[in-house]
Amino acid sequence: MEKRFLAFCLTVALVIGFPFSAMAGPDAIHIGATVSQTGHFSSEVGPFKRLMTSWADLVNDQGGIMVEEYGKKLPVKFTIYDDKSDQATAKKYYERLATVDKVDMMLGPYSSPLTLAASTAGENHHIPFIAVCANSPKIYSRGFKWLVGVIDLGPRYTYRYWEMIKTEGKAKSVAFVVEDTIHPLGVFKGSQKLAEDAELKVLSSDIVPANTRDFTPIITKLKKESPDIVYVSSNIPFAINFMKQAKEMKLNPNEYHCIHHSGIFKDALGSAAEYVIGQSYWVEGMKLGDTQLINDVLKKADISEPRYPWSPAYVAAFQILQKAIENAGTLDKGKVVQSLKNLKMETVLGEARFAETGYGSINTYPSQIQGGVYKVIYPPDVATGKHTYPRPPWE
Amino acid sequence: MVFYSVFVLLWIILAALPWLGFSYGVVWIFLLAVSFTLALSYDIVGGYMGYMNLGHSTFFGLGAYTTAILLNQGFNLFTSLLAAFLLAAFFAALISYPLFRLRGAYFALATFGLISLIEVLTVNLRDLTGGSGGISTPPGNHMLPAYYMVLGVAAATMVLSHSVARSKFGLGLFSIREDEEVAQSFGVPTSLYKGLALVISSVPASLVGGIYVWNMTYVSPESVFGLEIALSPIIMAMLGGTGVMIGPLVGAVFITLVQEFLWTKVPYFHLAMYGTVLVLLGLFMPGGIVRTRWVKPFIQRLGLGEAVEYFKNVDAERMS
Amino acid sequence: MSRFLECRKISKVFGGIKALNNVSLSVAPHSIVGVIGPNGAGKTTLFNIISGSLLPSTGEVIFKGKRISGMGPARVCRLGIARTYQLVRPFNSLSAMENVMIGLAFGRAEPVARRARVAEAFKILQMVGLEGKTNHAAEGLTLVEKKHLEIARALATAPQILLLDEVVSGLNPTEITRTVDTIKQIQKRGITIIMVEHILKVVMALCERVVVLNYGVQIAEGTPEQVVLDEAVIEAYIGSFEDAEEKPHA
Amino acid sequence: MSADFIQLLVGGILLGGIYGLAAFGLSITFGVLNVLNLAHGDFLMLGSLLSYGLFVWLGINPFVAAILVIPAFMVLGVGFYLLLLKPIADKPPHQLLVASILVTLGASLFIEDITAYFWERPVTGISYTLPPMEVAGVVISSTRLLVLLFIFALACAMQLYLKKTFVGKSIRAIVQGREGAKVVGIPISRVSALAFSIGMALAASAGAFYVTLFTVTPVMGIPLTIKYLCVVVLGGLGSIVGSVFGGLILGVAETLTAYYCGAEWAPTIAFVLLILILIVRPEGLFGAKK
Repeated sequence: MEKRFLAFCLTVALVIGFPFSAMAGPDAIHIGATVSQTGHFSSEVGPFKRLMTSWADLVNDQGGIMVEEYGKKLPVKFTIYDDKSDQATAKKYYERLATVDKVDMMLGPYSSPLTLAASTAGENHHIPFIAVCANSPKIYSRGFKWLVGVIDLGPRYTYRYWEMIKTEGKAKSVAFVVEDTIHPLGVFKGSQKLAEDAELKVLSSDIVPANTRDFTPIITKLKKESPDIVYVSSNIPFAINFMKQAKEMKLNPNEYHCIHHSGIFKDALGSAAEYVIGQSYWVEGMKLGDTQLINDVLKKADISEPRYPWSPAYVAAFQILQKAIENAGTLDKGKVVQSLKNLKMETVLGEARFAETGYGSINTYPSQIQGGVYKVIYPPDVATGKHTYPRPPWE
Repeated sequence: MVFYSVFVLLWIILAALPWLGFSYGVVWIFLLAVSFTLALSYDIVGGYMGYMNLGHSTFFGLGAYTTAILLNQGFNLFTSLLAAFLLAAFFAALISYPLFRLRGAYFALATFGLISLIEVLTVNLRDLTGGSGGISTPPGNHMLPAYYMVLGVAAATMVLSHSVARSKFGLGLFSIREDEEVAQSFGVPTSLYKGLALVISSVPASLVGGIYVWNMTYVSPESVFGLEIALSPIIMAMLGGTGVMIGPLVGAVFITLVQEFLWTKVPYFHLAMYGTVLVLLGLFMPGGIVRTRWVKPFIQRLGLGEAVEYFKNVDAERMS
Repeated sequence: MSRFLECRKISKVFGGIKALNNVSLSVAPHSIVGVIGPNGAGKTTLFNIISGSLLPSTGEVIFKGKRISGMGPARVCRLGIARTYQLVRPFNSLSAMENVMIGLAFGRAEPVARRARVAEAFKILQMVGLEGKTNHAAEGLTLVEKKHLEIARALATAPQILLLDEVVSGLNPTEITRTVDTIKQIQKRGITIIMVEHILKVVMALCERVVVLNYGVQIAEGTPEQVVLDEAVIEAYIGSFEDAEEKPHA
Repeated sequence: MSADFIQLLVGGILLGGIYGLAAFGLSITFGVLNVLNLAHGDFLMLGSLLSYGLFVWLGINPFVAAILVIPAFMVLGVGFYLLLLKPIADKPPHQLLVASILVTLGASLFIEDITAYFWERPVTGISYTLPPMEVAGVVISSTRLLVLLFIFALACAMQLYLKKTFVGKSIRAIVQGREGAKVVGIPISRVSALAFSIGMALAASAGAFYVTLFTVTPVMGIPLTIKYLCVVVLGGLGSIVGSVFGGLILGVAETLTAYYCGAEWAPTIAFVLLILILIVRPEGLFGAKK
């Protein structure tokens, strides 16, 4: 009996061990990533595996990425797992990417919590790790040497909006409604300071649990305070419920700012979404230089920007990745990460460079929904529309 | 004894794993051992005593948070873990009074509510816990020591569970599961035993919670109080078979194997498949895998079956 | 002088209904006492009060000079009063052996040492004729086996008094004969037995003294022969019989 | 009382109505089958999506849709009962508890996953709002008021059904005690099927109202189910009055807590009430003592 059990154990060990023997060939640039295909982030990045493979296809159609050391272009190959929107799973798969798939570089998972867990794999196994949609300052305060992030820190997420408010000087007071999750909370912390810098009076800041659906108490309070700006720092479902009830209860500030106001927001609210300001990385027709690549990748991947407004940030990440390898001229991981740190380039979303601790420079622009269309309203050199302030009140 | 020799053997193999080049296997076994320990410690209350404690992950979360907070205060790992399990055990003792006034579905419901309550508290006590953003602990590569520690805790939990099942205390727990009133009138100190069982089951859960966060270097309310971590150990225990020590092991290995080898092939419908398995389990196999016709004889011959079978061996020895 | 077991003027009220009214009962050591009476006479209530599961509304139970009412079932059990249930309640998914071991481990004032438990449990199972079923789960046993298992579980607590609640109801004549033999065996070991019973034949065969209850009132007491001739008893039994005839769906 | 307080009270009551309706469906199934149906919230979600479809694609008013979903979900409910719950209905209590949690949790995961895949919208909300009313400085959302009126009408109809019809009485008898009901010859299985389908239909109907007020996501089921279970325990099993009052109490308590103690404490109130009621009066405010 014991022999049979031993045999069983060995079989299990072999079965577990078997897939680890595969090796990446030297004839491709091997990039590892996870995507939240299932779990609660799936609604935000579910189909993004297509985004990655589509870009790889586009690059490979032109022969791949030039690597000087080998004197030829190498094709890009992705290995992508589903992290189920779960930290432990994400960490597990990044460990796998590092030890079994032996990737050359890693693209980060979606969101700060997953990135916090996953980025340790890059650090421990010395593999360049590019965080994409993750901007919590916590990620960059740990002294990681193998980590860079594409986008700017969360607290600076809406700095261009506050710049605009300061320049215009019309609004005098603001009230914050904040969803108690990591990203909206980070954005709020920065915005609070930026609002004070813009000489606005902060009337109140309500930090509200993530699953809150009924806002009667908060709206009752806001009506009493009547701020100029109601600033909703939250994810989309939260903002939809808030705006809907604000309209039902006739809360009429001069301006609504909902940091995320993508296509779903607009569809679910209809006329209540008019004149709401939010943040966009990119809108059609923006004067940002050559943004053709965004259109190409999104079209090939069959992903629509208004539905997934953070998708352009991934395109920028791809460009950064490509440029870093081209500049390094080798797949040597130490040199690639050095070239990443020294990088300074023009991407589809403007200039990209990295701070000492690793976070990036790409940031969002304030955009207002006007007649159902997203108009970037600041700064003037890239704007596609004009800021309407105050918004016409609801009857 | 067959029982000990089999497991010592298995543990030697597992301990050798990192030195045989299975570095991903280490990550994999680490997570498996965490789930398994949770499932096994759940089973002391859920399987042996028959109180379905859907809030078992509360102890895991408490252990994780206590450890994270103390590590950030500069305490070493062992002090932090010690504090973690003492706190969890104290908490278990504290809540056992109101909780065990309830039985059956009410108990299950109240314990499920307990997780949400603790989660909200964790989110709201921002100064202590870092709020919804969670806390990062001092970074570092702790994979290997964490692996050995979890293996150790898992082994200790198995020994614990095994000796509980064979003890007077275990007999008392079984009788509570079967008929609490009769048990009480035969002198089983039911209130004491119920509280004790909850405290005992909280210790391994809080310890693996602490080791988990040390290795993960980051903890957020959702990662330790979420639905997944609450339900999957219970599902593992039930799939394998509750009330039998080998059950949670079979369940944990089965589910993690399926996740690893089946789900990487099929990108969608994982939860749907999971759900289907649960439904089939509930309808046709409430005893779990180890009680099915094909598996039971094998398990019994290894001497790993239920306590019921245990006495058969004893009898045979005595009477022959 | 206080007897071995004495119930003094026990009454029990359930929501305005008197289940027991001023019942007194005294039991000598090593005797077999029967408690009989029609349905709803309060027999099981009396058992629940003696075994400590229920508190009497008034009155008290004295065992060897000690007041035991109010102690709770666990302490009463340890003092030496064990019981079986009218509707059998063995620990279903546990084996016969484990059922008995729970009695051994928890029900005694001085628990049996761990090592001796299995042998002791086996001896007790032998006494009730279940030595062949030690490892069978209780839920798989037949009714008579379950009843015997309950007796064994009660015996495991080393009782001085054994309360048997309708232990032969639902059994066929052969099984009844076997059970009666078992009970005689138990009495021979010096254990006092109080039994609630419906089947008069069994009571006549076993009991030295019989107490008759009707609607919670003690209407007769004496030897079986005396009691069956008592007018009030005949009245009670026939009366209840007639009631049953008149109101079949009551 | 200040205008604010009245505003909050009104808001809480308008919110509580929907808790009550959804909870009552759960209460019936829990009472009749002794099964904690963890998939209840998912039926609410499906009802919401169906009503969304009727509104967006066929232009049917959500209040009409709330009636239209009832027959569809009664059929679904009977199917669910026959397929998944009937086979386990006669198990002994401990096994029933385990089996029912496995089955309904499995069903819940299954429904959520399949829905999330085929219903590609992560967030569903309809842009249906009626102009608000203002009475003495208190703004009342007309949509919510109408929802509350509809719910009261439905609750009254249900109450009549339970009190007057044979099936209704049978359902109440089973809630009181399954064994007793069996003895008097109630066809337990058929009545259970019907009760379950009524529970489902009420959930779906509550879902149709829900989507007019809040956004819906395919994975919202289990947290909602837990909240409604709190309402059920608060009100008492199988009692429609209890469920409605339990819902109103929770709605008002949440609103007041959010205003006076801060919004972050609102989610705790359901559990605090739950634990309190379980300790003080386990059978619920309107439940019968067993």
